[in-house]
Amino acid sequence: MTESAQSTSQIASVDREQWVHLYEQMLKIRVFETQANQLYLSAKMPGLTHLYSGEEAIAAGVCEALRIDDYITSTHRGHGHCLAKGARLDLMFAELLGKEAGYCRGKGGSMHIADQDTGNLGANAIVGGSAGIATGAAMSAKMRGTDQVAVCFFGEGALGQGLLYEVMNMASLWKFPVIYVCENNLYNEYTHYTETTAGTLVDRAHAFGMETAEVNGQDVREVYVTAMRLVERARAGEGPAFLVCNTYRFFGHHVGDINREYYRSKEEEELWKTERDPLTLLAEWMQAEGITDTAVLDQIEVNVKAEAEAAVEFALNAPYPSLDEVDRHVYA
Amino acid sequence: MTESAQSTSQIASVDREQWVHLYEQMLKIRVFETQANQLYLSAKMPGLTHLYSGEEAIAAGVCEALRIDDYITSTHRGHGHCLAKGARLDLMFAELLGKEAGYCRGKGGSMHIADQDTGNLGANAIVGGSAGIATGAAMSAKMRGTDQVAVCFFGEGALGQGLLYEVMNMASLWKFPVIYVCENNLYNEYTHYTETTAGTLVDRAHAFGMETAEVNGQDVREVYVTAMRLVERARAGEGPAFLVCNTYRFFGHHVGDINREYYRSKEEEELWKTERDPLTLLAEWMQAEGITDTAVLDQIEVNVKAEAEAAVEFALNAPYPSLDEVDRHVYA
Amino acid sequence: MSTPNGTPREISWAQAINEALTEEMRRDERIFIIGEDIAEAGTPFKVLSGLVDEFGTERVIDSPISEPGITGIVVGAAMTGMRPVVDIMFGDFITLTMDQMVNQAAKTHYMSGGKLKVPMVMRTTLGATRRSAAQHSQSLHAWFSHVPGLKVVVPSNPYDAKGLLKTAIRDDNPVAFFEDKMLFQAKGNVPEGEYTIPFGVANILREGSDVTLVATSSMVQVAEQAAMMLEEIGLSAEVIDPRTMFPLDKATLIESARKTSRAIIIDEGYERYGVTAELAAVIADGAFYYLDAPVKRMGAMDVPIPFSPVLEDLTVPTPQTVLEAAKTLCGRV
Amino acid sequence: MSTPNGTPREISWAQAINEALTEEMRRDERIFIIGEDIAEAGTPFKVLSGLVDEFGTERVIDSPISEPGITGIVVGAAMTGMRPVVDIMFGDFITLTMDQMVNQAAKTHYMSGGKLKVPMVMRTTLGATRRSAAQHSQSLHAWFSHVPGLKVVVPSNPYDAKGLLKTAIRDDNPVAFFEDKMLFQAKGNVPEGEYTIPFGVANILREGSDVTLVATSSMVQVAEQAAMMLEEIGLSAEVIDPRTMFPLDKATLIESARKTSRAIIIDEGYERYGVTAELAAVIADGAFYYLDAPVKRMGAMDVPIPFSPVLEDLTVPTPQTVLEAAKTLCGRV
Ligand SMILES: Cc1ncc(C[n+]2csc(CCOP(=O)(O)OP(=O)(O)O)c2C)c(N)n1
Ligand SMILES: Cc1ncc(C[n+]2csc(CCOP(=O)(O)OP(=O)(O)O)c2C)c(N)n1
Ligand SMILES: [Mg+2]
Ligand SMILES: [Mg+2]
Repeated sequence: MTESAQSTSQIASVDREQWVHLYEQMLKIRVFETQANQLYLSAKMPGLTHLYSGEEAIAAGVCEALRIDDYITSTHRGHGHCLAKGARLDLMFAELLGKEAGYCRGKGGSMHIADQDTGNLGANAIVGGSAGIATGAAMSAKMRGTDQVAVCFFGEGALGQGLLYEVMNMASLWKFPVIYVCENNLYNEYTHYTETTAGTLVDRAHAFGMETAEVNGQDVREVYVTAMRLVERARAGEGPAFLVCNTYRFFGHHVGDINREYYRSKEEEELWKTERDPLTLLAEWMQAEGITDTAVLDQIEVNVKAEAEAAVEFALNAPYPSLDEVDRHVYA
Repeated sequence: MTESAQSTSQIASVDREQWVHLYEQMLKIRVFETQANQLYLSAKMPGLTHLYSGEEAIAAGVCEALRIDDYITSTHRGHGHCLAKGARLDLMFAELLGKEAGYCRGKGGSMHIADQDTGNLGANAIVGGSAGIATGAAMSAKMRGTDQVAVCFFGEGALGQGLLYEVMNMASLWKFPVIYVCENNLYNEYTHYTETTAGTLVDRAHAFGMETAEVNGQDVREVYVTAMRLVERARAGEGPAFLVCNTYRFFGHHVGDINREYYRSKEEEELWKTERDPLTLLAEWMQAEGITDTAVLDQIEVNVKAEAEAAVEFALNAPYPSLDEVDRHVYA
Repeated sequence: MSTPNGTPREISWAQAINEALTEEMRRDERIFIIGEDIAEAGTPFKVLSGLVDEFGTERVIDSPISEPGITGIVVGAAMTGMRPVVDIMFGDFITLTMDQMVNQAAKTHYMSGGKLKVPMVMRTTLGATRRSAAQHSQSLHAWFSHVPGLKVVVPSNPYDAKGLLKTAIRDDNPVAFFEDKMLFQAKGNVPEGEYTIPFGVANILREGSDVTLVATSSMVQVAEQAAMMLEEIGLSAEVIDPRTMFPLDKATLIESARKTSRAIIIDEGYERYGVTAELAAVIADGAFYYLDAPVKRMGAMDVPIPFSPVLEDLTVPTPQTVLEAAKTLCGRV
Repeated sequence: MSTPNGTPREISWAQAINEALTEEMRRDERIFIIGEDIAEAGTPFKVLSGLVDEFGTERVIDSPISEPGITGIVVGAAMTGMRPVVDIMFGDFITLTMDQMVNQAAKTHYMSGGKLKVPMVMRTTLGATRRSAAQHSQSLHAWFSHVPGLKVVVPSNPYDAKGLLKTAIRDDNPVAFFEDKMLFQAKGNVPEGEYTIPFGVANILREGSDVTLVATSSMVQVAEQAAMMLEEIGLSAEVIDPRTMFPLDKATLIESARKTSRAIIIDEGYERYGVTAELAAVIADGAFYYLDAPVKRMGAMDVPIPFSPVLEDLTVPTPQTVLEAAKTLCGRV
């Protein structure tokens, strides 16, 4: 069976409630990012941040296939992964603003959010830098005899980093329960990935005899059922997998990347936003299938927006860390 | 055509003289290594050294396909590459003994012999460490518009190093004239490569859409004609290639590795030495084909041994560097 | 050292670097530059904007995100007749290049008995306070400074950046060139026309008699501001910028400390086992019999750089903290 | 610190390390060790021989030649409930692990606001004179010592090696443990039974009154031999081994220098921007008003380590060169 034929049969078997939940998860990310951008534009957020808008189906679809005690590692574009794994909006915004109430007491910021309680071992500002951590977490799960699985999220740019190949070799050799999820949004910052990448993405993992799959990363249904299959394999001790999700970021590389025409056209952006928005795609399908209706979706939107606004409010009002925090937590 | 069918037709087209020359090259390496081992055993050589005996067909076959101005990079097991590329026995022995007459004024030693005049950019004691250098030399050849080719020799253990994948990606992407020659002698030091290597060796290069070939590294005929083909491709601007040569080292990992039974059996060693000695294989074939006879081969042996003995003598008598050499050549 | 003869102008650090590269690439076609997002994007900091228009993508090369790989390739290219510059976007990523820089680039000349050369430059950054958190804010120049075979440059203003970069490119050795990412837009006087600045010659920015402030890179401005504040309270500070960590102009540092009898070293690297230790040790040794007080070290606080602005600002020396240290050293408390 | 109560014995450094690991792995099943050729081969130095027999290949793991990869994996394992040890065969290869050690292991606890921990140990080597040339002879412990979040251990004898390794394994932070490859076969008194040695406590190996010799790792023996030679000419040297570069027992070093009024720092890392700089700066500051002479630094010569024995031997401090330095410092010339 091809990946998509396989998907179609599996999609039918998923609970209706779950699609609605996935919609809510994706919307939560979308709304979070819109607020984050707003905070930047109104100069309330220190530094820069990398928005995940457009790629929501990947984080949501993959994390839906995970248990709360499964691990993920994330990237500089990490809000989506963090939220999809179960983090709270308020503590995330607080972290983005450098407040003590944030997930990392304000010390990590957007690029380093970690949340042990939901198995998020941390966003990482070194491209590819978390490949070892995710692989090690999977090794640890195997050694401790739990049936936890680890997911390593990364952009296609991380295929430039040798570390990834080193750890994929070991994961494959020793059958670690780890899924490498490559989010191919076409760009390494401001450079198209075809200018930096020889061969095909999936062949990079075939090199290690690893199970691979490639999906439309805008279609959460495909992402979810494929992730389910790979996660179950891994959990059953059948080894790691490499999942390529083809996607697109709707905004710039970071919030300050406004004039983008020198590296990608307005038309390309428009095409993806209008034709391939993961939220629209899922909403339309759910309505066509009679899974849900506008009223339900609207209510979800109202709720999520309210939650996000309250969360921003909380974060804005939260105090900065006390100054003696500066040299605390250097050592455990 | 399969690799070996292709080889057979090409072998026929090679000059008879060239086979004899290849025999002499391989013998030179063999005799050099025997002497090096002797120098170690008689405590005349400082440190340890890694013998190439058994793998001669690879260095000889590949370097025979190169011009003197082509580049090679080599490894900790580098004497064979160095000699095959055209280095002199006497200056090499002098380097192994830390004498000022050595190729590197005694500063490099066995693991760092370099000889600019024959295009040898250096042995390297960091496993995989020269992958960038060879790739950069190929890039440089391309940029300077020469038609030089670079060859990167490495053991199968170097497939553990991420750097190799990073540079193979770029070489493939930008069509650099570089050949990655993987000498698979089955062992990473004291560990069988199947215990450290997932998937197949050639697939590691397929991942980057690279031309690949796999040959019997004990058969210099196969090595040579395959190398010729890949070198010609690269020289013609058709891009890099990855060549796996299956081989075996007759001695230990280094001269001090005497008791080896805990990681490989005496039977295995015997099999390779008696059935798969590249010198014997070539000599027998040449005699069967009437290319040469025992008298010629014996004479070659006499000559090579005499040259090697004189070279050792030279090196033993050569002076050590003067002490003020110690802080010279830190900066150019 | 060639001296400038052009008319004075104010340009930014970014422009000065851009000019240095442009002039050098025009002069010598063996020079190329490789790095991530450096061609059309001209780096995320826009420092190299326009370079690709003149020299094309053959000489201004966008690379994969492969710091070890591009550094390794550059070493090989340099050994075989090219004079490459590799752009490492953030100084925090030199962690990935240590093997190629230290075990390969730095040692090749020596290990080959002087036969092979590695004329390459690594451009990278240092400096905090950009709210970029722990993996994008480090100043790791002490590591390369520790390694025989490497030269290390830490310019503090656009004029020096241009002249030192030209010297770096013309040097036959591997040179690491660290630029403070917070200074890219800072303006300075950079006359038109050709000039270079030799390595190993410290710059005395301000003469003084009570205390010597030795400051590097981003910290030079801080020291200068502290010196002005000190002047207001009647203390005369000498401000010295070593410009290069290696070769190091020990003589100038020592001579100044002998004269003023007090010295403070200010550097944005972590304080412990960092640049301040070497400079303090050199001065404490060379000016031993002249010092009236221990040499004071001020580096970045020994913590991973925190994201939160209120915390990050505490980790770096400021004019105020330097002022306080100088006052204490001079017995003004 | 727990103290030993077993009977005294002489065993080698290799055995001491082997024992420490064996005892710890028996005590805590979360501990495993991974590295190249460590299982059946027991490392090229045979230090881990036999470990795999007791603990199996599940806990004594032969890895591919992937220093960045195994270090990264160990960081992830440590964050999720294991207590791994990673074996990096030669200290020169830490170049390949800098990103995982410095940007990941060292910063995780801080960046996560204290939530995540990375209890891991990296075992590796330092030291020259093995005729192994420039890429197998370096002592690069200064780099890790520069990095907040890491602890750095440099034992000098089998007793300390065992006690400090046990402390390292029990520590909740990433610890780099550097062993002198020339000392693996050296014997020392190591009583049977359980003991640990706390970090940050220097060991005064010999009391003296004329000069303080602060020596690390491989250089402790050298300092002790120099001290004996000094004794013969009537000079009394105090020999101190800091044992850990971080945490550093500054108080003991300073106190000793205050007492003797002269100090020499001896370390096998490159001298410039190395460990000797930090220790000299700490002493020059803390003992400023007590010193009769500048603090003297003796590191490895600032050259890539040459292969030729006649040259290599010149690059490292020896009892003789320390003796000469001490005599000069004490005015005995
Ligand atoms: C090792 C390293 N090199 C460079 C960077 C700078 N950088 C940050 S994001 C990025 C592009 C990453 O592209 P990709 O992996 O495709 O992720 P995306 O941003 O597209 O999600 C780069 C080059 C970095 N953070 N780390
Ligand atoms: C980066 C690095 N890691 C480890 C070593 C130690 N080492 C030297 S040779 C070797 C095995 C190399 O195996 P392979 O590449 O197959 O080459 P072979 O010795 O079999 O020719 C190892 C692990 C090293 N020199 N460099
Ligand atoms: Mg991308
Ligand atoms: Mg091998």
